[in-house]
Amino acid sequence: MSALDLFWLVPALPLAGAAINGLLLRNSQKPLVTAVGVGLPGLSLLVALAALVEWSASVRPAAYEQVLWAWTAGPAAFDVGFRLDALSAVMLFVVTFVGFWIHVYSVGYMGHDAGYRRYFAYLNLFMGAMLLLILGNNYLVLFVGWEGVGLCSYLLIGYYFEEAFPPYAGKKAFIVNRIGDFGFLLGLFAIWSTWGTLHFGQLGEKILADPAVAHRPFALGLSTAAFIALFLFVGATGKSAQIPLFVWLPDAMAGPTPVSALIHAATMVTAGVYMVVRTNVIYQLAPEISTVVAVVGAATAIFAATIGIAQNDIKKVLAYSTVSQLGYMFLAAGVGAYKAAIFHLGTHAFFKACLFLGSGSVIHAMGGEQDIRKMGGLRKHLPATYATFAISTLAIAGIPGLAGFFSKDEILGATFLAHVPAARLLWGVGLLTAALTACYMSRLVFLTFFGDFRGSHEQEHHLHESPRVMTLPLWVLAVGAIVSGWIGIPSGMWEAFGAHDRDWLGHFLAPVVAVIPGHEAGEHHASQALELALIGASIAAAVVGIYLAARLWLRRGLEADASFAARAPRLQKLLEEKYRVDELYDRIVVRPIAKLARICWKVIDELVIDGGLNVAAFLTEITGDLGRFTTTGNVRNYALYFFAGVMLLLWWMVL
Amino acid sequence: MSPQTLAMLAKVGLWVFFLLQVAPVMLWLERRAPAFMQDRLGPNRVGPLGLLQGIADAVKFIFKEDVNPSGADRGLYLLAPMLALVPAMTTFLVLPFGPTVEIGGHRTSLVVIDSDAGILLFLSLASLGVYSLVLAGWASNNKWSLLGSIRASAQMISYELALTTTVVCALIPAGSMNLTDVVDYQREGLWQFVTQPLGFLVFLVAAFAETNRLPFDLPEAESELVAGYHTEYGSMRFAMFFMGEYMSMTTLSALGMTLYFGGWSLPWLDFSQFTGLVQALLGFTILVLKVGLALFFFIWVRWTFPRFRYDQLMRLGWKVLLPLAVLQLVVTAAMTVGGLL
Amino acid sequence: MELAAFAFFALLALGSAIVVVGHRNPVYSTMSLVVALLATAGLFVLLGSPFLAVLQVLLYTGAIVVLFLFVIMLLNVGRERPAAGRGTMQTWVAGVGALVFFGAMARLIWESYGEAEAPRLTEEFVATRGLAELLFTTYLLPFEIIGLLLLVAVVAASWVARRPTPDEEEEAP
Amino acid sequence: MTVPVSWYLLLAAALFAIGVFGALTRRSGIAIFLSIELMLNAANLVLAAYARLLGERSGQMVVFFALAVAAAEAAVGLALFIAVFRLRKTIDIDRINLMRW
Repeated sequence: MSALDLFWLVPALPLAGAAINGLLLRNSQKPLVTAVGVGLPGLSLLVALAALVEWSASVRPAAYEQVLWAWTAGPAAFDVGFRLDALSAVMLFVVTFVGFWIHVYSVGYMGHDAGYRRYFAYLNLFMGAMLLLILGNNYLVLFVGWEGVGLCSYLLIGYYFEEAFPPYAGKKAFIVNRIGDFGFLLGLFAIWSTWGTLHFGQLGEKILADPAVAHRPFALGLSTAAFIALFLFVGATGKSAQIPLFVWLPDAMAGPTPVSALIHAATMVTAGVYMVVRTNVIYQLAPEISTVVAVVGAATAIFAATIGIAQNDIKKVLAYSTVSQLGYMFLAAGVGAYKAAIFHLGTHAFFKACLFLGSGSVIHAMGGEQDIRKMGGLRKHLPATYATFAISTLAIAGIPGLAGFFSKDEILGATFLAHVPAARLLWGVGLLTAALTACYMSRLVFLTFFGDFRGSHEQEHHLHESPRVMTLPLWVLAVGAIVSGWIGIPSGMWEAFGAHDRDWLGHFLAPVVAVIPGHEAGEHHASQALELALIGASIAAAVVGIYLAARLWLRRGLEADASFAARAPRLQKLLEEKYRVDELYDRIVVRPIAKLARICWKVIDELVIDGGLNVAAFLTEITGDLGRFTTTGNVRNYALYFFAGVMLLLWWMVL
Repeated sequence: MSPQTLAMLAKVGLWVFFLLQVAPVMLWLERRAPAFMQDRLGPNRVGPLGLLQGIADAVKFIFKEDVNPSGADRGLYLLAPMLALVPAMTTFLVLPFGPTVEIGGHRTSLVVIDSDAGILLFLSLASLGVYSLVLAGWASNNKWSLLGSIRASAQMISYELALTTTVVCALIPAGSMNLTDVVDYQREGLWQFVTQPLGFLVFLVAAFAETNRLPFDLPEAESELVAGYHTEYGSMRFAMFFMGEYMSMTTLSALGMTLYFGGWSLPWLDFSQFTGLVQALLGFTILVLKVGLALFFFIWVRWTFPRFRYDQLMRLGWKVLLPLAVLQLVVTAAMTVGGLL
Repeated sequence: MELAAFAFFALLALGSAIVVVGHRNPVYSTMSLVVALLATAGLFVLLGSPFLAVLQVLLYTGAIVVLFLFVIMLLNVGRERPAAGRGTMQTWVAGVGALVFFGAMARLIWESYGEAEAPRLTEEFVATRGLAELLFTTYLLPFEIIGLLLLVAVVAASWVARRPTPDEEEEAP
Repeated sequence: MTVPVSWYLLLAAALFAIGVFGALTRRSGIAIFLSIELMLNAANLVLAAYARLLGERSGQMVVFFALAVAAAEAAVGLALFIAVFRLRKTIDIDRINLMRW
């Protein structure tokens, strides 16, 4: 009974956990709830690791498929099954490992929360859905997972349903995701109608067998591949919060912090990137759409970064940072560096989760306070949190040696060398965003942990370091933030230092990226000097960002923000109000729909339908009234009607 | 004046003369016969054996004062007695009193209207008699006469049925509705009262009822309704009612004689040996004699049977006479078809 | 001669008809109905069916109208009050309606028949025998049905007009 | 001069019109009934006229049956009047509104 046979347990265990917690247990059985809530995902992690080991030992690099049952029969036959190949292996490791530690952290964080059982049920359900998403062997199972995580994000964002804002934020997230899913579905329909299958393996073979099919015009003036790529990307933007549909992620911070960490940093938001990389075959056949992906990614990155600087809520800053980093990943995917996108996804999962959990323990310590202007000098009170937070900040900023540096540098390098039009421009934007990232992250660290405490006296008194159950996952993730960088050091960097190319992750993921004859993206090898220059540029960006932040916020604390606001009030206000994107959407989309609904209600429903009904009723009443008039009961009248009838008959007969 | 009209006028004249004589004779007979039955003398002061009593009464009627009751409906009050005469003066048109004869070189049948729907004419005209009673009772604006007229109309309608059915029985063997054929039939064969005794009996009773003669004279039952429908009528108008009643009695008995007693014929007498005119007169006198017997019978019955109660009258009319008449109809029809008659 | 007879009977019929409709006293209108019926009987004779004429007199005037008189006397129907307010409107409408009807029918008849002469009366046409044969051959079934109809009418009439038995007395409003 | 049949028809139409007028205007039930009998009579006249015109005896047959029906109708009608009278003590149809709940 090899681990691979038990592979279906990986998604099943968390789902079972959700069922047990949600349906069977009661709030009072807290220890049991914790055992189930954390235990089952942990077990799922072990099974996953065992399966990974056995898979890599035996079957690799071929994909291992385990079909559970035939879901639908007939021409559109789909079966439910799981697929383990390089790409899903990486995702599997990231999701289960980070997910498990966040569960451990949640035990501490949500310890004395009333809805503890409900929280763990939702979290397990989310884990199950996410695993379905990444392990599915065809797009339908992926889509089930896709919707599952959407639902869980709605449930978890709206976890504090007593308060006013969380449910609203939940709804907003769900609706925006649904809009994205709409595009995703159209893409799936297009795939199915063209190739008749949604199974990853078969689809890949069919496309490669006859690439010309993909270029046939499909709709909206786009070729089939372009159409599918575009609409799948629309789904990705919805799920991974890119430019048009990113508005829900900042509001999603209304959920508990571990949720933000798990869903809105590590796993769910990366689903879009995973899906794009999974269908890289189609994206390679639609270069113009890849360019669109890249451009959108870059734009989102710079856009979110600028907003991040002006935010004062600790979680909002991290949220915009996530949006920005996701922009990076899509930039990588857009220029064809799929390995770089997945590599950054992995590293980002570690340090962003660590940052979120760190902010969680800060908030926990500050008794729920999230505004960094009321914090300061927490270094002394929360040493472990400060340490892990600092490490992750350095990682995300891109300090060499840490995870962030390697993955971000690879993306910038790939963008610089890509055949994509305006590659240099995208590289520039990416570099500037890197600097900005370093800048706002260090601003966050300096304002929170350095300087003197700006909170209320009672809060200061309350300050205490989080319990071990919370600090342990922080340390694990911090170590992960460091180590995860080393496994995927880009080959370009090895060459730059003349060393033997030991890019382990690159070779590991190579088989996933389909090589289409005639489309070999192929890293054309830049000269060693160029490589070194690129590395130098990204290091410079990081150092400048940190130095700038230090000069502004370390030395002058909050006064820096004030002076900045004085000098450019309008810009400050604009950034603070997040470019008023929400208001824009409200005016463009929500209000017209509301108006349309009102029209439908007032005009069509009331005037036309009710009106018509009333008119009919009125007519019957009138004729009834008329009819009543004739029944006088007077026999002579009746005789008259008789005679009138005769006359009519006569008239009709005669004429 | 074409011979036909002349002949017709002669016939009508003959009948009218006879009918007008009936009333005075009956007046007298009506008083004398019962007297003898009851072993008393009766009127004998006026003329020998009281024969002129008729004329005396007639004169009395003429000079009596015409009383018009107040509130009476003048129009109908005056119309009623006239209507009484209508059936009497018209029903004799269809009664034959002789074979078709040759008078003055012209062959005429000795009946005023020789149509093959003759009997029906008789019956329909007879049925008009009801109106005089009804209107009289209604117009004289008093309860008694109203009750009298309601009874009269009910009685007349009910017994008319029985009468008509028996008349139909009498016609079936002759196979025609023309009375001359009936008489010819009887001249060859037996008289009908022999072949249809039941029919004759029902006809007799119905005839009494039609003319409101005693057993059925509820309409003017003296003991209950003072004088019934003609309570308010005085002199001349009362005389008209009186004459009307007697005439309808005569015509009905003439019909009876024609249907059941061979009409103008006598079994042993062969008419062909006489000349036309003599045949006519002879036939008429035979008919008159027969009618006289019948009238005597009327008077005779009058003073022997008590008056019927109204419900007995109705029961007799509907539950006894009508079924018997229908029975007779069935029997006669069967015998005729069977070839016995 | 026939024209004179027709004119006499026609005028008689019309006059009495108007009296039937016009007169307030029910007995007068009934008697004028009798006159109208007799006039029609006369017309039947002119139209070559003496049997119908006699039947009409015997049946209609002899029995039916007497029944009318009987009921009028039984119910002691008084003089009729002139029509109430709304009635007059109905009177006008009925009047105009009748006139329009007569006009239309007259036009219709005049257009279709005009001066068409009736065929000469034949002895055979007038005889009752022909009618009798027709009655008992082609019209035998209707003859039986009419018998049934009369039975039903008699039963119905007697049931409807019966004096309610004591237990029914209080049920009537 | 024999009389054209259409005259009979015209007469019948006139009688019928008078009958209709009577039926619609008179207030007493009996009067209406009389008018209806008049209308019936007019109808019989038309039938007889057509019988004569077409030389068809069946017209007369229909009149024969019409008479019977008229008799039946009169009987039932009068019975109804008696019943109504017993119920409402009046024959004036304006006051009899049994046909109205």
